[in-house]
Amino acid sequence: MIYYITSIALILIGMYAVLVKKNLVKMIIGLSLVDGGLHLLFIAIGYVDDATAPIFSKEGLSAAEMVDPIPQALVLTAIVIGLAVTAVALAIIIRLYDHHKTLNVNKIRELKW
Amino acid sequence: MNLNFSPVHFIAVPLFAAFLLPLLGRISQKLVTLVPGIVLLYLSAVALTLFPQAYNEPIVEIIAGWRPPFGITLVFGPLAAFLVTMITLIGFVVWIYSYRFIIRAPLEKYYMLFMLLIAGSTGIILTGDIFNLFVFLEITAIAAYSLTAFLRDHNGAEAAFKYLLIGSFASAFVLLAIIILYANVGTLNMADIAVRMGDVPAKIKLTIMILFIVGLGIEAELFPLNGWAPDAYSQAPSPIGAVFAGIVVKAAVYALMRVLFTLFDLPTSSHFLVVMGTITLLIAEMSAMRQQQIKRMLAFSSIGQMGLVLVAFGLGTREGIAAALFLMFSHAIIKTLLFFSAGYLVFFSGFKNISDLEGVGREKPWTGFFFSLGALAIIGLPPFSGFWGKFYLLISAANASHIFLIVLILFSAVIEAVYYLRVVGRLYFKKLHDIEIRRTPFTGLLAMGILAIVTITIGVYPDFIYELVLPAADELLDKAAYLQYAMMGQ
Amino acid sequence: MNPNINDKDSRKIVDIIQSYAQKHSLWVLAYGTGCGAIEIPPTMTSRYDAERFGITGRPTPRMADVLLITGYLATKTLKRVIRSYEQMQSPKYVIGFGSCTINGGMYWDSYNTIKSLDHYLPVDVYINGCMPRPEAVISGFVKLQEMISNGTANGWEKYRDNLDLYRSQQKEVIKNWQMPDYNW
Amino acid sequence: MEQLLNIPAILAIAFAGSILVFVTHLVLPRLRTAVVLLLTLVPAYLVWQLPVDSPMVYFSLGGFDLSWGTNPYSRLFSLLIAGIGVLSTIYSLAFMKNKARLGFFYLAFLATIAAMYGIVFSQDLLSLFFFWEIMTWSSFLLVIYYRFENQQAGIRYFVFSAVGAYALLTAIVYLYSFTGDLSLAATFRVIPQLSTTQLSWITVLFLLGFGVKSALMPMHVWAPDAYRSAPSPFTALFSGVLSKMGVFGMGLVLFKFMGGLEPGHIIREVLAWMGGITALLGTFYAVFQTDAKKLLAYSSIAQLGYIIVGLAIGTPMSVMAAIFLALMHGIFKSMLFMGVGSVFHQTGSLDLNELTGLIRRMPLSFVTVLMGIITVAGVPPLGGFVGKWLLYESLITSNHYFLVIVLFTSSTAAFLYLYRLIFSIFLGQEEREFDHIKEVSWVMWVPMLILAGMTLVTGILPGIFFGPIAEAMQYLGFPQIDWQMSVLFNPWGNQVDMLSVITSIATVFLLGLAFITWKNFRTTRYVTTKDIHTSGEMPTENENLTYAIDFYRPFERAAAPIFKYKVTRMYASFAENAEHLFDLLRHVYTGNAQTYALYVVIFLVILIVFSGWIFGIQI
Amino acid sequence: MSFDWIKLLGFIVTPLIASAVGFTYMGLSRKITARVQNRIGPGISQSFIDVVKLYSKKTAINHGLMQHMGPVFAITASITTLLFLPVIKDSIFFANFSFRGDLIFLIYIMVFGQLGMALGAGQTGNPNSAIGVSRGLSQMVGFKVPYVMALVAIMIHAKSTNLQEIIAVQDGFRNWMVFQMPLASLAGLLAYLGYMGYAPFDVPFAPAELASGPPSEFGGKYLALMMTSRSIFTFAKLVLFVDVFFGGASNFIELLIKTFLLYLFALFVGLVNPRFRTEQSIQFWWKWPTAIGALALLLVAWKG
Repeated sequence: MIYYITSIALILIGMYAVLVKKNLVKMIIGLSLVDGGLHLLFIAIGYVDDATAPIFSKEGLSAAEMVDPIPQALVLTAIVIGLAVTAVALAIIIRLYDHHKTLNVNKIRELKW
Repeated sequence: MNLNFSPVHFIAVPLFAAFLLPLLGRISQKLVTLVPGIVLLYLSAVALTLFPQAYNEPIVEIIAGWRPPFGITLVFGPLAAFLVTMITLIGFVVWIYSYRFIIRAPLEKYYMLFMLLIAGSTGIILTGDIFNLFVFLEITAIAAYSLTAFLRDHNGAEAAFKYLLIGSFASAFVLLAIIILYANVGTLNMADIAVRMGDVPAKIKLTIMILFIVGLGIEAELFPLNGWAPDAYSQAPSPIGAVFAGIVVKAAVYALMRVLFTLFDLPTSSHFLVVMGTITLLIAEMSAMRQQQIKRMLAFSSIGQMGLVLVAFGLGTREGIAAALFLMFSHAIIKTLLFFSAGYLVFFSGFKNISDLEGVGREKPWTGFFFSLGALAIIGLPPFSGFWGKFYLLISAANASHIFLIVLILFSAVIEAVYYLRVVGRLYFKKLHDIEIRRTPFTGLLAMGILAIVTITIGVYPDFIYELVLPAADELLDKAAYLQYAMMGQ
Repeated sequence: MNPNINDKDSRKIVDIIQSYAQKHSLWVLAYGTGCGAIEIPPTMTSRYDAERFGITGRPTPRMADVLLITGYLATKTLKRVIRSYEQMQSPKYVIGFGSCTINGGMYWDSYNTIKSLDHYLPVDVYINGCMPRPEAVISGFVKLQEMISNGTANGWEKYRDNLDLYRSQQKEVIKNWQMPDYNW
Repeated sequence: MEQLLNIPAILAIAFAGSILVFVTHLVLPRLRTAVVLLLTLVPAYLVWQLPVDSPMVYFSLGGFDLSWGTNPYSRLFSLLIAGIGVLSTIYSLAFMKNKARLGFFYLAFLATIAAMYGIVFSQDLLSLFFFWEIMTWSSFLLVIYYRFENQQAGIRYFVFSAVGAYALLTAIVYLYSFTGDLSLAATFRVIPQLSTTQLSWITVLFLLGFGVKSALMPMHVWAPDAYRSAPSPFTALFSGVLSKMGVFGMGLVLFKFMGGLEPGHIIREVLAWMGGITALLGTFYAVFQTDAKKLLAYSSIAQLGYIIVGLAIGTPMSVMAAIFLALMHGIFKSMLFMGVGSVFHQTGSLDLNELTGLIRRMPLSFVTVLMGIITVAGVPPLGGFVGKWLLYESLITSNHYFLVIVLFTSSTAAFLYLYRLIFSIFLGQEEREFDHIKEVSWVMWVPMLILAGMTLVTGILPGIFFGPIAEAMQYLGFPQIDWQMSVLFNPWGNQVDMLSVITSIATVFLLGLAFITWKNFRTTRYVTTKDIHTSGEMPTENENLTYAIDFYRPFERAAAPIFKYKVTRMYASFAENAEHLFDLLRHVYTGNAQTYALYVVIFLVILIVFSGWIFGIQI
Repeated sequence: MSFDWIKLLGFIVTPLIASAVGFTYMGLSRKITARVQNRIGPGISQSFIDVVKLYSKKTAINHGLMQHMGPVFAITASITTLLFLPVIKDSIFFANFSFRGDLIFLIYIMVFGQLGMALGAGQTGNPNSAIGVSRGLSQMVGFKVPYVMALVAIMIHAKSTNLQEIIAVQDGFRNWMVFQMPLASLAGLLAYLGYMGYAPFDVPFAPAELASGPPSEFGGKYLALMMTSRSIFTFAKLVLFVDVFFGGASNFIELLIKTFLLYLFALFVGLVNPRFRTEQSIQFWWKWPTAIGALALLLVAWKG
């Protein structure tokens, strides 16, 4: 249960950061937190108490004794994607800072209406 | 000659090309510009070859040897065939346009991202696996973020940041939805999920659905989730604006509809999409009315058109979905045409504002002509394809007894007419500003010409497309059949 | 040249009727040139009632038969008078009114009035006096009527036949001649 | 061969023709005139050759069953299109000579004609709408032909047309949701089964759609500027024929669709009154115009008001009057626009305050305009009288007393602007600056005089129109109507014999003319208009004494209270307010990334919180 | 249709009689005006003399074709109007075309001449003529409203647009329209004042300010023809109003009495009134006569 609570808390903290913090980098950190929370949640879903890794490490290991392997595989993918997004985001932030000399999201509002 | 085409090529070939392009860039810039064309031509050929087959008997391709529900499948039914063909063809035309238009430095990056975009979009449409869908969505999105910022100006970066922020939310919600879904049904194959959906508690089902609506709705430009769209459309290079309107959004709408129809049966039971689509339409058209920049106006218009598509889907009838698909097709063609010509106009004058385009139409008659033609077409005048899309939509709305809806749609069409004609008027009526008119490559006109011919042809003889969209609509509606073949009979 | 249409020897019934009508219907172009114009209203209104004789005022020369020159004529006015006269339809008559039209009267040595109207327009009847009373005016009209029935009121023919003479005399006093020529 | 040369062939030739002309202009400009002439004459000839009931052509397009065919009603209008189309095309050959972008002009010109053929031949609602829209944008292209000054007019025209067309479209799809079939025949079959409310809605929508094209008040706002802006040959077609398409549709709607709408139904009455007010106000506005074409445009609006009144009343006689007036209006308004267009062609001006005294310079144009204004005024013996007479008599005999007064006032006031038109252009003082003006070439005056001749012929022998109209009305569902070649009847049994009228008029006129010419023939002096009575003063060469500016000032003062309210201003304020509203709404897009993210979250929360309400049922 | 010689004679004689009566009335009006102004005045035949004099003019001025044709238009309209009017009830001689004497046709044919005159006046290029025409046409819009209201009310009441039938309805003194339909008749007679063009509605022809307005450039034969036309037209108008409101006339004497009384009415109203400005007269007609006419129409409509 703690996993769920933690992950959801992470997600909410991340969202808070995105919605409230004015600093672009902090917002991106928030996004990463959301991602992290999600990944944790995903893992937690596949987690089975007292089960082993989903590898046929010993003979006669039944599927029920292993944690669900699929979330783990998927989370791996998701982490990669999250990373890529973060990288792109940071690149864009650098570009933005070059032009605006600020990281305040409220001041970067040339495109509107 | 049995080339043994397979739907996998739609994803694999562009993906491969995307990785190859930076390497090729070391060898020759010429090669970099040519290869995507060849790839897209090849994909178009594949699509056209597989087309009849898909309409006869949907092709289900298994990746990595696992049969569904465990393995990842590619489902190439009529709907997918229709959309993929559309995407590849539009992609090809975009390439023709880009061929001489995008000549700035990081060519290989541009084409790499473009290829990724194609791969992601076709992937979204083809995949039968929900997590795969998420992955392709992300591929598309990342490519799109980067392309938005492709022009090295600060506005591009700003738009890209907005897109990225909202897009990340989208992916987070989609991922969350997938997580909850997986926790409840324990499978990722969409057909399998659909089968097992009955066991899931209603509350959870609803939550999942809402998460999907929000997540995919962001990409599908549903109001109020579409704040990124006008910025991204207007700041990306013109061909990419066309790609967004013609390809990316279409794929996202497909994903939304696939989820909603196959997993949840929403549109047949609720007017949610109709209402949201109408709101999207109206707000977008009203905003477009007051825009100063031509591409931003086109972006809002595009949002409005997507609202129309959502309305049509939301009707949930066979005609409605057929109308939606027709609209998607015609919008893809026309909006691409408009973005192309607008891109040229902006390029000529060097300014994005409508007021700076005064008189350009007379200096550049062909581009002006194509823009005007596109404007007339998107307003929905016969004999252009836009008319038929709207007409089908209205007919199906009337059959569903949504008379008020018809009035709203037509009201928005009037607004559309006003702001498009304003631009057309400025193109021709005002005196040319004291600006230097640049020379432009011919290929762009070729691309526009192709699109113009297509829209007129379909406008005069809509049966071409209408006969194709009907089976596609059937596929989306006939869940049982989809489950049957997507599960390969299991 | 032309035979006198109003010849009293002519026995044609049409001519008799025409002459009768012309005699009894005299439409006056009331053109008040000088002080004499003040005598026209009493002549026309209740007290003297010239309409008894078929004499009425008409506002335009196109309709009028009689040009009434009521007093002295400045050269500037003369030009307008000539123009009005030429716009009238034949047969047309000119009545000179008061001594100014006869010999210049009290303006005899003025630098810009004409001395004798007859040099410039063919006057059929002069009414003398300064001013002539309405009775005199009516008497002048009756005289004109008599002349019409006699066929002697042929000033318009004189003007037509001797146009060159009249024109040269007119041009002597009117320096800026800007008028279309009266061609017959 | 007979099968081949039917409606599809006509439409194909007509549409292909427009493109062909465009191509010819690009490739071989020399051949353009020949091609234009050929491609107008051939379809017109084929239309002429069409039998009244040619076999229907059925085909399927876009999943709908469509059909084309002719009937007496459509044949009547197709002949009008063909006639005026050919004449205005011939006229345009000289008028548009040496103008720029002729390919574009003829593309749109011929496409408009072709689309109008399409409209009258359509036997289903979809092709009707399809051609309707083609007609709209091709005519729009011509409205904006002279580019600079006409943007406003063009956009206004287009927007109003779009509103009208969309009303039409709404009606069509609404109807389709009952019938499931777009063909007119099926529609007629289903109509009686609809409830009165539904029927009323459909009727109103249709009338709105058709009313815009026929410039019914208060949807007339586009008309003056659009008519003013288009090149004159097209204005002739525009006002003469294109506006009749609205009338055509109204006739179809009022009598074929809405057979259930008995005479005296509220919709009919309201429509009739709208027509009446259109006639009245259109005329009053026309009186104060200083631009010849704008004056004629308002006149057009007013005349269409008469036609609409006739249609709306719906007694056999009034419908006959309406259709007769529609045909007459096609003839005389084309002719007037051509005449005024000739003046514009020669002098480059349409300003009534500026033009003057052209009668000697352009006698044939003068004759055209003279015949035109006599016809518009409805003075016997020309054709306009027949239509007016039929209309008044039908109104009186069908108890529409006040409508008669309104129309009569309008037609009396029509004298004002008609006189103004002919006086300011042709009469009045002759000006030195117009001394060099010559009459237009024969290519232009021949069509004008043909039309002028038509007005005389229809005045004397209105029966040549009554025959086809009677057939058309039978198609519209009226009983067989008796008619005679030159005698007009009313239901109370009174008659007007046009032959005795023309005998009397011609005799007296010729005798009078002979007398006045013979009398004093040798001694009549021919003078210029400078030789006038101005209290002895001589107008100099540069002095223009023509009374033209504020010609009807006294009337304007008298009628001032009527003009206090302007519908244009109402639309303008509506548009302004709408734009402000739109401006307000687009501030939703604040440009702040965080706000957008907030929207997403709020939207999500709303959906979750109100999920039961939003999605209706549990899934 | 058998050709009737007596009818042909009627065609020729009717206009002659009409112009004779018209000129006599004009002469009488001058005499009466003079008497009212405490003058002796000209003889009754003065109008004849005037017109003969005008015909006997030796020269003429012509500004162009329309001035040439304007008077011809006018006389054409006058004579045609007359020919379609039933001058005397049931008379074959004066019937002419009046068996088809349609009221609406008459209203329109009467305009023909005014239009022709206006065109002729316009051709001359005299600004006074144009001003006169402008005023005249404006006034026409004014008085036509009550005029048509009255006529329509009567047409509906009589259930006919044929003048002969309208006369037939008014058989007997008490059945005259003036008594059957007092309101409509009142409106009609007020409009009639405008139609006749006497004061207070004579601003289009105001001699002092406009130089007699439209005909100011007409002289000689043109003015003569115009005056002839005017005499016929005056008579025709009187006959029309007598036919519509006063039950027509069954013999010539009755016709003369009725028309002359009607003429006197217009004349006396004119003699004791000053002149309205154009907009004043338009607004006058659009107020009271129109209201009365509308009331009449409502009554007729209510009666069914």
